[in-house]
Amino acid sequence: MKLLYFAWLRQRIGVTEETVTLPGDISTVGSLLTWLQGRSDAHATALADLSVVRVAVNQDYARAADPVSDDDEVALFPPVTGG
Amino acid sequence: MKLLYFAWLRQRIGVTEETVTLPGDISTVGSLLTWLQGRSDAHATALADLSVVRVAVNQDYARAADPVSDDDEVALFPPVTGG
Amino acid sequence: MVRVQRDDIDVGAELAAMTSGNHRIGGVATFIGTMRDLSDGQSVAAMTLEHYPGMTEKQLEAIEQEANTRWALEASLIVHRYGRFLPGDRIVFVATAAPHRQAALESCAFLIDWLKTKAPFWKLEETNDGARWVDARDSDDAATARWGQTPK
Amino acid sequence: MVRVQRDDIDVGAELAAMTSGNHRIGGVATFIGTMRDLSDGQSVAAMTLEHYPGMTEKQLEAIEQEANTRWALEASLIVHRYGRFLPGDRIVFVATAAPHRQAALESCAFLIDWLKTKAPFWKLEETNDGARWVDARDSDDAATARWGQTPK
Repeated sequence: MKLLYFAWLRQRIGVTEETVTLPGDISTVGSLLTWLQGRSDAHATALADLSVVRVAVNQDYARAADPVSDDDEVALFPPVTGG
Repeated sequence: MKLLYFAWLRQRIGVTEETVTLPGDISTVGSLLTWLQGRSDAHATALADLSVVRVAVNQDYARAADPVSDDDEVALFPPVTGG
Repeated sequence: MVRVQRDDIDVGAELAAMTSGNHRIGGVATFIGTMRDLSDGQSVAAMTLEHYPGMTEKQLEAIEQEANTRWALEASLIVHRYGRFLPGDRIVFVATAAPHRQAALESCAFLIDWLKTKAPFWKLEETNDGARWVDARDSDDAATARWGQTPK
Repeated sequence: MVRVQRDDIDVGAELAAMTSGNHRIGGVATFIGTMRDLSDGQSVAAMTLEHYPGMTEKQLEAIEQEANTRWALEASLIVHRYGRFLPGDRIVFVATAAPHRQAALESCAFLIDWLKTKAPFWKLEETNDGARWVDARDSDDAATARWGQTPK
């Protein structure tokens, strides 16, 4: 799975993107986020408050129950502040 | 009083503007309109249906009960179709 | 600012002049009215817009002032043309600028709704059947009514 | 049409290209978002707008399509910039054209409300206290909510 990070999530995690291989029991956005929290101290800090984390799967907004797989591009970012 | 006509009212009455001296009993927009209806056949035709006649006194919209005097600039025109 | 003119409207230049150097502006809403080649189902080759010089400016200034009372605007502009128009020509330009977008969007809609029903302009359309004066539209009155009481 | 670009936006040229030769257009509504020198009460010297290339275009195209489904538009355009901005700089330009003004005004407001809450952009402001990421505004979510369900 290709993971992308934006804005302060990118800064806190310290990388723009990374490629991961999902354990077999990770199949939803929600379980992915929980798993990523344990990936490093930086991930744990950046993802401590999931209420300010938004997720896009293959460039569409996704919710906790939506499915993910190794073939997906998943982006994590704060609430958007465009325009 | 200076009278101005616009759009099809101007065309039907046949003049752009005219100056009139009001009889003593004409003191409101409503009585002015009735009086003007009797001024000529052209006026009578143009002002036959007062529901499509709008009036401005000194360049502000006015209603039937509003006062008029010889010092005023009074304009008669159809409902506006601007913009 | 209010202007009534025969000349065309340079939207880019008007916007630049209106907003230049004002860094409190976060949003500018504009509306440009243009001439359609179809009116009430009939083809229109050209149109002449007659107005009431003096009253037009007076009424436009009053409504611009009203918009600035209702919304905290940084700048506002109404440019209305008169004369003869061909399809595609710009007729009217309204622009409002504010720190946040809601005030700009609402006041721009307010001004153009008002212009359509209260500004003393009359359209004479040239069709295959000859020239005809355009009737006022009830839908325009309804659009203006939702803003409540405005200056006479 | 949708464009995401670093370059400045030439509003006059964009409008001309969008409406040229289309004589069915009676009204064009636009919104221009510009950079303010004040944010949450603090002076802002500059701002960098980061975005998610690919998703931005995909989402803008989806919402433009949604606007064209809800309103009978003759043309629509969204141009959103990214990169570093100074106060007064144009950030985003939305324009919608329709036979009558109501469709143009409403769809323009719809698009900019959506852009503010769903387009994947993030603002990094440079203040005297250093750089800070801008928090999302609840009022923006409320503005979008009034349009009901939109594409995810």
